[in-house]
Amino acid sequence: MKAKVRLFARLSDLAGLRETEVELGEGLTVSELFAALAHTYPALAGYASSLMYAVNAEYVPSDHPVQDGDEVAFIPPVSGGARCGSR
Amino acid sequence: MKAKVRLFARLSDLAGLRETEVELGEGLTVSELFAALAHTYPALAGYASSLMYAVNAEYVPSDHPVQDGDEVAFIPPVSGGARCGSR
Amino acid sequence: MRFEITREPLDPQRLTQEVRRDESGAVAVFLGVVRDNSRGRRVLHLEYDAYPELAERVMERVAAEAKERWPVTDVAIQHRVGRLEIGETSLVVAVSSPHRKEAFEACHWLVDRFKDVVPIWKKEVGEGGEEWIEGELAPEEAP
Amino acid sequence: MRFEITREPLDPQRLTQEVRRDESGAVAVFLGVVRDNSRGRRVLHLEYDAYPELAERVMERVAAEAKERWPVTDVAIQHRVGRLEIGETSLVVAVSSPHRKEAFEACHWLVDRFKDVVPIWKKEVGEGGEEWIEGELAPEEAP
Repeated sequence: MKAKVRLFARLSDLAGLRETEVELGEGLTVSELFAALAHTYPALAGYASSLMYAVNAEYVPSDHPVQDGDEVAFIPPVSGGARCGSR
Repeated sequence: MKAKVRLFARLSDLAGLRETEVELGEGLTVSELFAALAHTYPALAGYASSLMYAVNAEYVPSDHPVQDGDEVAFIPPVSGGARCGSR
Repeated sequence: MRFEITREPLDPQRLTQEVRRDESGAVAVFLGVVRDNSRGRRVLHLEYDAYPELAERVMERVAAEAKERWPVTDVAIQHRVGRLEIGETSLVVAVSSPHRKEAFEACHWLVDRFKDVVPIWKKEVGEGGEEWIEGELAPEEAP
Repeated sequence: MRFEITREPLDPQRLTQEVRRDESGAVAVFLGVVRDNSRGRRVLHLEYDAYPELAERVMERVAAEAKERWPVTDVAIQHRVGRLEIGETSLVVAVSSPHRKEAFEACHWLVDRFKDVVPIWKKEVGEGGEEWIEGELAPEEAP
Protein backbone atom coordinates (compact mmCIF):
# COMPACT_ATOMS: atom_id res chain seq x y z
CA MET A 1 0.00 0.00 0.00
CA LYS A 2 0.96 3.63 -0.43
CA ALA A 3 1.00 6.76 1.72
CA LYS A 4 1.91 10.37 1.10
CA VAL A 5 4.48 11.83 3.50
CA ARG A 6 4.79 15.56 4.24
CA LEU A 7 7.73 17.21 5.96
CA PHE A 8 8.04 20.75 7.28
CA ALA A 9 10.61 23.28 8.45
CA ARG A 10 13.85 21.72 9.71
CA LEU A 11 12.84 18.18 8.72
CA SER A 12 12.05 19.28 5.20
CA ASP A 13 15.42 21.05 4.93
CA LEU A 14 17.28 18.02 6.34
CA ALA A 15 15.64 15.52 4.02
CA GLY A 16 15.72 17.89 1.07
CA LEU A 17 12.07 17.28 0.27
CA ARG A 18 8.63 18.48 1.38
CA GLU A 19 6.51 15.67 0.08
CA THR A 20 7.00 12.10 -1.08
CA GLU A 21 5.03 8.95 -1.83
CA VAL A 22 6.10 5.85 0.08
CA GLU A 23 5.33 2.15 -0.32
CA LEU A 24 4.79 0.48 3.03
CA GLY A 25 3.62 -2.76 4.58
CA GLU A 26 0.24 -3.36 6.18
CA GLY A 27 -0.13 -2.31 9.85
CA LEU A 28 2.89 0.01 10.08
CA THR A 29 2.43 2.77 12.67
CA VAL A 30 3.24 6.42 12.03
CA SER A 31 6.34 6.24 14.23
CA GLU A 32 7.51 3.13 12.43
CA LEU A 33 6.98 4.95 9.15
CA PHE A 34 9.20 7.76 10.43
CA ALA A 35 11.90 5.25 11.39
CA ALA A 36 11.74 3.79 7.88
CA LEU A 37 11.99 7.27 6.41
CA ALA A 38 14.99 8.07 8.62
CA HIS A 39 16.63 4.97 7.16
CA THR A 40 16.33 6.48 3.68
CA TYR A 41 17.17 10.01 4.88
CA PRO A 42 19.70 9.52 7.71
CA ALA A 43 19.68 13.27 8.54
CA LEU A 44 16.24 12.72 10.06
CA ALA A 45 17.49 10.16 12.58
CA GLY A 46 17.32 11.37 16.17
CA TYR A 47 14.30 13.61 15.65
CA ALA A 48 11.71 10.94 16.46
CA SER A 49 11.57 11.79 20.17
CA SER A 50 10.40 15.37 19.60
CA LEU A 51 7.83 14.76 16.86
CA MET A 52 4.07 14.92 16.77
CA TYR A 53 2.25 12.94 14.11
CA ALA A 54 -0.71 13.85 11.91
CA VAL A 55 -2.72 11.70 9.53
CA ASN A 56 -4.96 13.42 7.01
CA ALA A 57 -4.48 16.74 8.83
CA GLU A 58 -5.44 15.46 12.28
CA TYR A 59 -3.06 14.82 15.15
CA VAL A 60 -2.72 11.09 16.00
CA PRO A 61 -0.75 9.14 18.63
CA SER A 62 2.58 7.61 17.65
CA ASP A 63 1.09 4.10 17.47
CA HIS A 64 -1.61 5.07 14.98
CA PRO A 65 -1.56 2.60 12.03
CA VAL A 66 -1.14 4.01 8.54
CA GLN A 67 -3.88 3.12 6.03
CA ASP A 68 -3.57 2.94 2.27
CA GLY A 69 -3.84 6.43 0.76
CA ASP A 70 -3.20 8.30 4.02
CA GLU A 71 -1.37 11.58 4.14
CA VAL A 72 1.12 11.35 7.00
CA ALA A 73 2.82 14.44 8.41
CA PHE A 74 5.73 14.64 10.86
CA ILE A 75 5.43 17.74 13.02
CA PRO A 76 8.47 19.26 14.77
CA PRO A 77 7.88 21.40 17.89
CA VAL A 78 6.01 24.49 16.73
CA SER A 79 7.28 28.08 16.82
CA GLY A 80 4.33 30.09 15.52
CA GLY A 81 4.54 33.74 14.67
CA ALA A 82 3.45 34.80 18.10
CA ARG A 83 6.93 33.77 19.19
CA CYS A 84 8.32 36.92 17.69
CA GLY A 85 6.63 38.85 20.45
CA SER A 86 7.17 36.39 23.24
CA ARG A 87 10.56 37.22 24.64
CA MET B 1 -11.26 91.96 33.92
CA LYS B 2 -12.45 89.38 31.44
CA ALA B 3 -12.36 85.60 31.11
CA LYS B 4 -13.52 83.15 28.47
CA VAL B 5 -15.82 80.39 29.72
CA ARG B 6 -16.20 77.01 27.97
CA LEU B 7 -18.97 74.52 28.65
CA PHE B 8 -19.26 70.93 27.45
CA ALA B 9 -21.76 68.13 27.09
CA ARG B 10 -24.73 68.39 29.47
CA LEU B 11 -23.69 71.79 30.82
CA SER B 12 -23.44 73.20 27.33
CA ASP B 13 -26.91 71.86 26.47
CA LEU B 14 -28.40 73.19 29.72
CA ALA B 15 -26.97 76.69 29.32
CA GLY B 16 -27.57 76.71 25.57
CA LEU B 17 -24.03 77.87 24.86
CA ARG B 18 -20.53 76.41 24.48
CA GLU B 19 -18.48 79.51 24.96
CA THR B 20 -18.94 82.98 26.40
CA GLU B 21 -16.92 85.97 27.56
CA VAL B 22 -17.60 87.12 31.13
CA GLU B 23 -16.69 90.25 33.06
CA LEU B 24 -15.62 89.45 36.58
CA GLY B 25 -14.09 91.05 39.67
CA GLU B 26 -10.51 90.63 40.79
CA GLY B 27 -9.70 87.51 42.90
CA LEU B 28 -12.76 85.44 42.01
CA THR B 29 -12.08 81.68 42.21
CA VAL B 30 -13.16 79.22 39.51
CA SER B 31 -15.92 77.80 41.71
CA GLU B 32 -17.19 81.32 42.47
CA LEU B 33 -17.19 82.01 38.75
CA PHE B 34 -19.35 78.91 38.24
CA ALA B 35 -21.76 80.12 40.94
CA ALA B 36 -22.00 83.48 39.15
CA LEU B 37 -22.64 81.73 35.86
CA ALA B 38 -25.35 79.54 37.45
CA HIS B 39 -27.00 82.79 38.53
CA THR B 40 -27.25 83.87 34.89
CA TYR B 41 -28.11 80.32 33.68
CA PRO B 42 -30.20 78.78 36.47
CA ALA B 43 -30.27 75.37 34.73
CA LEU B 44 -26.62 74.99 35.77
CA ALA B 45 -27.40 75.32 39.47
CA GLY B 46 -26.80 72.13 41.42
CA TYR B 47 -23.99 70.86 39.20
CA ALA B 48 -21.18 72.53 41.14
CA SER B 49 -20.59 69.55 43.41
CA SER B 50 -19.70 67.19 40.58
CA LEU B 51 -17.47 69.50 38.53
CA MET B 52 -13.79 69.61 37.83
CA TYR B 53 -12.23 72.92 36.81
CA ALA B 54 -9.64 73.75 34.18
CA VAL B 55 -7.85 77.01 33.44
CA ASN B 56 -6.05 77.39 30.12
CA ALA B 57 -6.45 73.65 29.48
CA GLU B 58 -4.99 72.49 32.80
CA TYR B 59 -6.93 71.06 35.72
CA VAL B 60 -6.98 73.38 38.75
CA PRO B 61 -8.46 73.13 42.26
CA SER B 62 -11.83 74.79 42.94
CA ASP B 63 -10.22 77.69 44.83
CA HIS B 64 -7.92 78.64 41.95
CA PRO B 65 -8.23 82.39 41.27
CA VAL B 66 -9.17 83.52 37.77
CA GLN B 67 -6.77 85.92 36.05
CA ASP B 68 -7.55 88.41 33.32
CA GLY B 69 -7.66 86.69 29.93
CA ASP B 70 -7.96 83.16 31.33
CA GLU B 71 -9.92 80.44 29.58
CA VAL B 72 -11.99 78.70 32.26
CA ALA B 73 -13.63 75.32 31.59
CA PHE B 74 -16.19 73.49 33.72
CA ILE B 75 -15.75 69.74 33.37
CA PRO B 76 -18.61 67.33 34.16
CA PRO B 77 -17.70 63.72 35.09
CA VAL B 78 -16.16 62.16 32.00
CA SER B 79 -17.59 59.27 29.96
CA GLY B 80 -14.96 58.67 27.32
CA GLY B 81 -15.46 56.41 24.35
CA ALA B 82 -14.01 53.43 26.13
CA ARG B 83 -17.25 53.36 28.08
CA CYS B 84 -18.99 51.81 25.11
CA GLY B 85 -17.00 48.70 25.76
CA SER B 86 -17.04 48.77 29.52
CA ARG B 87 -20.24 47.01 30.58
CA MET C 1 3.32 59.37 20.00
CA ARG C 2 0.05 60.68 18.60
CA PHE C 3 -2.87 61.91 20.70
CA GLU C 4 -5.79 63.17 18.73
CA ILE C 5 -9.35 64.29 19.12
CA THR C 6 -10.92 64.45 15.68
CA ARG C 7 -14.28 64.74 13.93
CA GLU C 8 -13.04 62.49 11.10
CA PRO C 9 -13.32 58.69 10.97
CA LEU C 10 -10.47 57.08 12.89
CA ASP C 11 -7.66 55.22 11.18
CA PRO C 12 -6.48 52.21 13.23
CA GLN C 13 -4.28 51.05 10.35
CA ARG C 14 -2.31 54.28 10.39
CA LEU C 15 -1.90 54.25 14.18
CA THR C 16 -0.72 50.63 14.06
CA GLN C 17 1.93 51.54 11.49
CA GLU C 18 2.98 54.63 13.42
CA VAL C 19 3.67 52.81 16.70
CA ARG C 20 5.47 49.87 15.09
CA ARG C 21 9.27 49.80 15.42
CA ASP C 22 11.86 47.46 13.96
CA GLU C 23 12.91 46.36 17.45
CA SER C 24 9.36 45.63 18.63
CA GLY C 25 7.62 42.37 17.90
CA ALA C 26 4.19 43.12 19.31
CA VAL C 27 1.45 45.66 18.66
CA ALA C 28 -1.80 45.57 20.67
CA VAL C 29 -4.68 47.63 19.36
CA PHE C 30 -8.03 48.36 20.99
CA LEU C 31 -11.06 49.71 19.16
CA GLY C 32 -14.07 51.05 21.00
CA VAL C 33 -17.04 50.70 18.69
CA VAL C 34 -20.53 52.21 18.95
CA ARG C 35 -22.90 49.49 20.17
CA ASP C 36 -26.58 49.24 19.28
CA ASN C 37 -27.53 48.82 22.95
CA SER C 38 -26.66 50.23 26.35
CA ARG C 39 -27.99 49.34 29.78
CA GLY C 40 -30.73 47.24 28.22
CA ARG C 41 -31.92 49.91 25.78
CA ARG C 42 -31.66 50.27 22.05
CA VAL C 43 -29.21 52.97 20.91
CA LEU C 44 -29.78 54.79 17.59
CA HIS C 45 -26.58 56.79 17.53
CA LEU C 46 -24.10 58.55 19.82
CA GLU C 47 -22.75 62.04 20.10
CA TYR C 48 -19.35 62.69 21.65
CA ASP C 49 -18.21 66.01 23.00
CA ALA C 50 -14.69 66.78 24.21
CA TYR C 51 -12.43 69.52 25.47
CA PRO C 52 -9.80 68.77 22.84
CA GLU C 53 -6.88 70.85 24.13
CA LEU C 54 -7.14 69.34 27.61
CA ALA C 55 -8.01 65.85 26.35
CA GLU C 56 -4.88 65.67 24.22
CA ARG C 57 -2.71 66.77 27.14
CA VAL C 58 -4.27 64.24 29.48
CA MET C 59 -3.83 61.42 26.93
CA GLU C 60 -0.17 62.32 26.58
CA ARG C 61 0.27 62.18 30.36
CA VAL C 62 -1.49 58.85 30.66
CA ALA C 63 0.72 57.45 27.89
CA ALA C 64 3.83 58.72 29.70
CA GLU C 65 2.63 56.91 32.82
CA ALA C 66 2.19 53.68 30.82
CA LYS C 67 5.74 54.03 29.51
CA GLU C 68 7.02 54.23 33.07
CA ARG C 69 5.17 51.07 34.06
CA TRP C 70 5.87 48.89 31.02
CA PRO C 71 8.66 48.69 28.42
CA VAL C 72 6.39 50.23 25.83
CA THR C 73 7.99 51.38 22.59
CA ASP C 74 5.26 53.74 21.44
CA VAL C 75 1.63 54.68 22.05
CA ALA C 76 -1.00 56.35 19.89
CA ILE C 77 -4.54 57.28 20.88
CA GLN C 78 -7.35 58.74 18.78
CA HIS C 79 -10.88 59.60 19.85
CA ARG C 80 -13.60 60.76 17.53
CA VAL C 81 -16.17 63.42 18.44
CA GLY C 82 -19.45 64.50 16.88
CA ARG C 83 -22.21 62.16 15.74
CA LEU C 84 -21.24 58.49 15.45
CA GLU C 85 -23.43 55.78 13.98
CA ILE C 86 -23.70 52.18 15.20
CA GLY C 87 -20.57 50.26 14.25
CA GLU C 88 -18.36 53.32 13.91
CA THR C 89 -15.14 53.47 15.89
CA SER C 90 -15.00 56.02 18.71
CA LEU C 91 -11.62 55.15 20.22
CA VAL C 92 -8.38 53.57 19.04
CA VAL C 93 -5.49 52.82 21.40
CA ALA C 94 -2.36 51.29 19.82
CA VAL C 95 0.65 50.14 21.84
CA SER C 96 3.91 48.59 20.65
CA SER C 97 6.46 46.78 22.75
CA PRO C 98 9.19 44.17 22.31
CA HIS C 99 7.03 41.45 23.93
CA ARG C 100 3.35 40.73 23.65
CA LYS C 101 2.55 40.50 27.36
CA GLU C 102 3.50 44.12 28.00
CA ALA C 103 1.70 45.31 24.87
CA PHE C 104 -1.55 43.69 26.06
CA GLU C 105 -1.24 44.88 29.65
CA ALA C 106 -0.31 48.45 28.79
CA CYS C 107 -3.05 48.72 26.16
CA HIS C 108 -5.71 47.42 28.56
CA TRP C 109 -4.54 49.75 31.32
CA LEU C 110 -4.53 52.73 28.95
CA VAL C 111 -8.11 52.10 27.86
CA ASP C 112 -9.24 51.86 31.50
CA ARG C 113 -7.39 55.04 32.46
CA PHE C 114 -8.66 56.84 29.40
CA LYS C 115 -12.23 56.29 30.51
CA ASP C 116 -11.55 57.73 33.94
CA VAL C 117 -9.60 60.86 33.20
CA VAL C 118 -9.88 62.13 29.63
CA PRO C 119 -12.47 64.93 29.27
CA ILE C 120 -14.80 63.33 26.73
CA TRP C 121 -18.54 62.90 27.08
CA LYS C 122 -21.04 60.65 25.38
CA LYS C 123 -24.68 61.34 24.62
CA GLU C 124 -26.77 58.27 23.91
CA VAL C 125 -29.63 58.88 21.49
CA GLY C 126 -32.15 56.07 21.79
CA GLU C 127 -35.79 55.39 21.05
CA GLY C 128 -36.77 56.77 24.45
CA GLY C 129 -34.91 60.06 24.04
CA GLU C 130 -31.38 61.23 24.57
CA GLU C 131 -29.11 61.40 27.57
CA TRP C 132 -25.60 62.52 28.44
CA ILE C 133 -23.79 59.64 30.10
CA GLU C 134 -21.56 60.80 32.91
CA GLY C 135 -19.12 59.08 35.22
CA GLU C 136 -19.46 58.09 38.86
CA LEU C 137 -20.14 61.64 40.01
CA ALA C 138 -23.12 62.27 37.75
CA PRO C 139 -25.09 65.15 39.30
CA GLU C 140 -28.33 63.22 39.66
CA GLU C 141 -26.51 60.72 41.89
CA ALA C 142 -24.48 63.22 43.89
CA PRO C 143 -25.72 63.98 47.42
CA MET D 1 -14.76 33.33 11.98
CA ARG D 2 -11.78 33.36 9.63
CA PHE D 3 -8.66 31.21 10.07
CA GLU D 4 -6.11 31.64 7.38
CA ILE D 5 -2.57 30.68 6.49
CA THR D 6 -1.50 32.82 3.57
CA ARG D 7 1.57 33.88 1.61
CA GLU D 8 0.08 37.35 1.03
CA PRO D 9 0.52 40.38 3.33
CA LEU D 10 -1.96 40.25 6.20
CA ASP D 11 -4.89 42.63 6.44
CA PRO D 12 -5.63 43.61 10.07
CA GLN D 13 -8.15 46.24 8.93
CA ARG D 14 -10.25 43.63 7.16
CA LEU D 15 -10.12 41.21 10.11
CA THR D 16 -11.14 44.01 12.47
CA GLN D 17 -14.16 44.83 10.31
CA GLU D 18 -15.09 41.18 9.95
CA VAL D 19 -15.22 40.45 13.67
CA ARG D 20 -17.08 43.66 14.57
CA ARG D 21 -20.80 43.29 15.41
CA ASP D 22 -23.45 45.93 16.10
CA GLU D 23 -23.97 44.49 19.59
CA SER D 24 -20.27 44.50 20.48
CA GLY D 25 -18.47 47.56 21.76
CA ALA D 26 -14.94 46.24 21.88
CA VAL D 27 -12.43 44.82 19.42
CA ALA D 28 -8.95 43.78 20.56
CA VAL D 29 -6.37 43.15 17.88
CA PHE D 30 -2.87 41.72 18.19
CA LEU D 31 -0.18 41.99 15.55
CA GLY D 32 2.97 39.92 15.69
CA VAL D 33 5.63 41.81 13.77
CA VAL D 34 9.06 40.65 12.54
CA ARG D 35 11.70 42.10 14.85
CA ASP D 36 15.23 43.03 13.86
CA ASN D 37 16.68 41.07 16.79
CA SER D 38 16.21 37.79 18.60
CA ARG D 39 18.04 36.34 21.58
CA GLY D 40 20.63 39.08 21.35
CA ARG D 41 21.35 38.63 17.66
CA ARG D 42 20.57 40.72 14.62
CA VAL D 43 17.86 39.24 12.38
CA LEU D 44 17.89 39.96 8.64
CA HIS D 45 14.62 38.31 7.72
CA LEU D 46 12.40 35.39 8.69
CA GLU D 47 10.92 32.45 6.88
CA TYR D 48 7.74 30.83 8.09
CA ASP D 49 6.63 27.34 7.17
CA ALA D 50 3.27 25.80 8.07
CA TYR D 51 1.09 22.78 7.61
CA PRO D 52 -1.84 24.89 6.42
CA GLU D 53 -4.66 22.33 6.49
CA LEU D 54 -3.86 21.30 10.06
CA ALA D 55 -3.01 24.83 11.20
CA GLU D 56 -6.38 26.17 10.10
CA ARG D 57 -8.19 23.36 11.93
CA VAL D 58 -6.21 23.91 15.10
CA MET D 59 -6.86 27.67 14.99
CA GLU D 60 -10.56 27.02 14.66
CA ARG D 61 -10.51 24.72 17.68
CA VAL D 62 -8.55 27.19 19.79
CA ALA D 63 -11.05 29.92 18.86
CA ALA D 64 -13.95 27.65 19.85
CA GLU D 65 -12.26 27.12 23.21
CA ALA D 66 -11.93 30.90 23.69
CA LYS D 67 -15.64 31.28 22.95
CA GLU D 68 -16.45 28.81 25.69
CA ARG D 69 -14.35 30.71 28.21
CA TRP D 70 -15.31 34.31 27.36
CA PRO D 71 -18.41 35.96 25.87
CA VAL D 72 -16.58 36.53 22.63
CA THR D 73 -18.65 37.62 19.65
CA ASP D 74 -16.22 36.65 16.91
CA VAL D 75 -12.59 35.72 16.29
CA ALA D 76 -10.36 35.92 13.24
CA ILE D 77 -6.76 34.75 12.92
CA GLN D 78 -4.34 35.08 10.02
CA HIS D 79 -0.75 33.91 9.81
CA ARG D 80 1.57 34.63 6.95
CA VAL D 81 4.13 32.13 5.61
CA GLY D 82 7.11 32.44 3.30
CA ARG D 83 9.79 35.09 3.54
CA LEU D 84 8.98 38.08 5.79
CA GLU D 85 11.09 41.21 6.10
CA ILE D 86 11.70 43.21 9.28
CA GLY D 87 8.55 45.15 10.19
CA GLU D 88 6.17 42.89 8.28
CA THR D 89 3.25 41.37 10.13
CA SER D 90 3.36 37.60 10.67
CA LEU D 91 0.26 37.15 12.83
CA VAL D 92 -3.04 38.96 13.36
CA VAL D 93 -5.55 37.90 16.02
CA ALA D 94 -8.79 39.93 16.22
CA VAL D 95 -11.44 39.39 18.89
CA SER D 96 -14.74 41.19 19.40
CA SER D 97 -16.90 41.13 22.49
CA PRO D 98 -19.52 43.30 24.17
CA HIS D 99 -17.04 44.46 26.84
CA ARG D 100 -13.40 45.38 26.59
CA LYS D 101 -12.11 43.25 29.45
CA GLU D 102 -13.13 40.00 27.78
CA ALA D 103 -11.84 41.16 24.40
CA PHE D 104 -8.39 41.80 25.89
CA GLU D 105 -8.27 38.59 27.92
CA ALA D 106 -9.49 36.34 25.11
CA CYS D 107 -7.14 37.92 22.57
CA HIS D 108 -4.11 37.55 24.86
CA TRP D 109 -5.00 33.93 25.65
CA LEU D 110 -5.48 33.14 21.95
CA VAL D 111 -2.05 34.49 21.04
CA ASP D 112 -0.44 32.41 23.82
CA ARG D 113 -2.29 29.25 22.77
CA PHE D 114 -1.52 29.88 19.14
CA LYS D 115 2.18 29.78 19.86
CA ASP D 116 1.90 26.45 21.64
CA VAL D 117 -0.28 24.41 19.34
CA VAL D 118 -0.54 25.72 15.78
CA PRO D 119 1.86 23.90 13.39
CA ILE D 120 3.88 26.86 12.16
CA TRP D 121 7.65 27.14 12.19
CA LYS D 122 10.00 30.07 12.00
CA LYS D 123 13.47 30.21 10.51
CA GLU D 124 15.60 33.13 11.62
CA VAL D 125 18.05 34.32 9.02
CA GLY D 126 20.75 36.44 10.67
CA GLU D 127 24.27 37.60 10.06
CA GLY D 128 25.65 34.44 11.63
CA GLY D 129 23.58 32.07 9.48
CA GLU D 130 20.09 30.65 9.62
CA GLU D 131 18.25 28.50 12.11
CA TRP D 132 14.85 26.92 12.53
CA ILE D 133 13.42 28.01 15.86
CA GLU D 134 11.52 25.24 17.57
CA GLY D 135 9.48 24.98 20.72
CA GLU D 136 10.34 23.44 24.08
CA LEU D 137 11.01 20.04 22.58
CA ALA D 138 13.63 21.16 20.09
CA PRO D 139 15.64 18.05 19.14
CA GLU D 140 18.99 19.48 20.13
CA GLU D 141 17.68 19.93 23.69
CA ALA D 142 15.82 16.63 23.94
CA PRO D 143 17.53 13.94 25.99
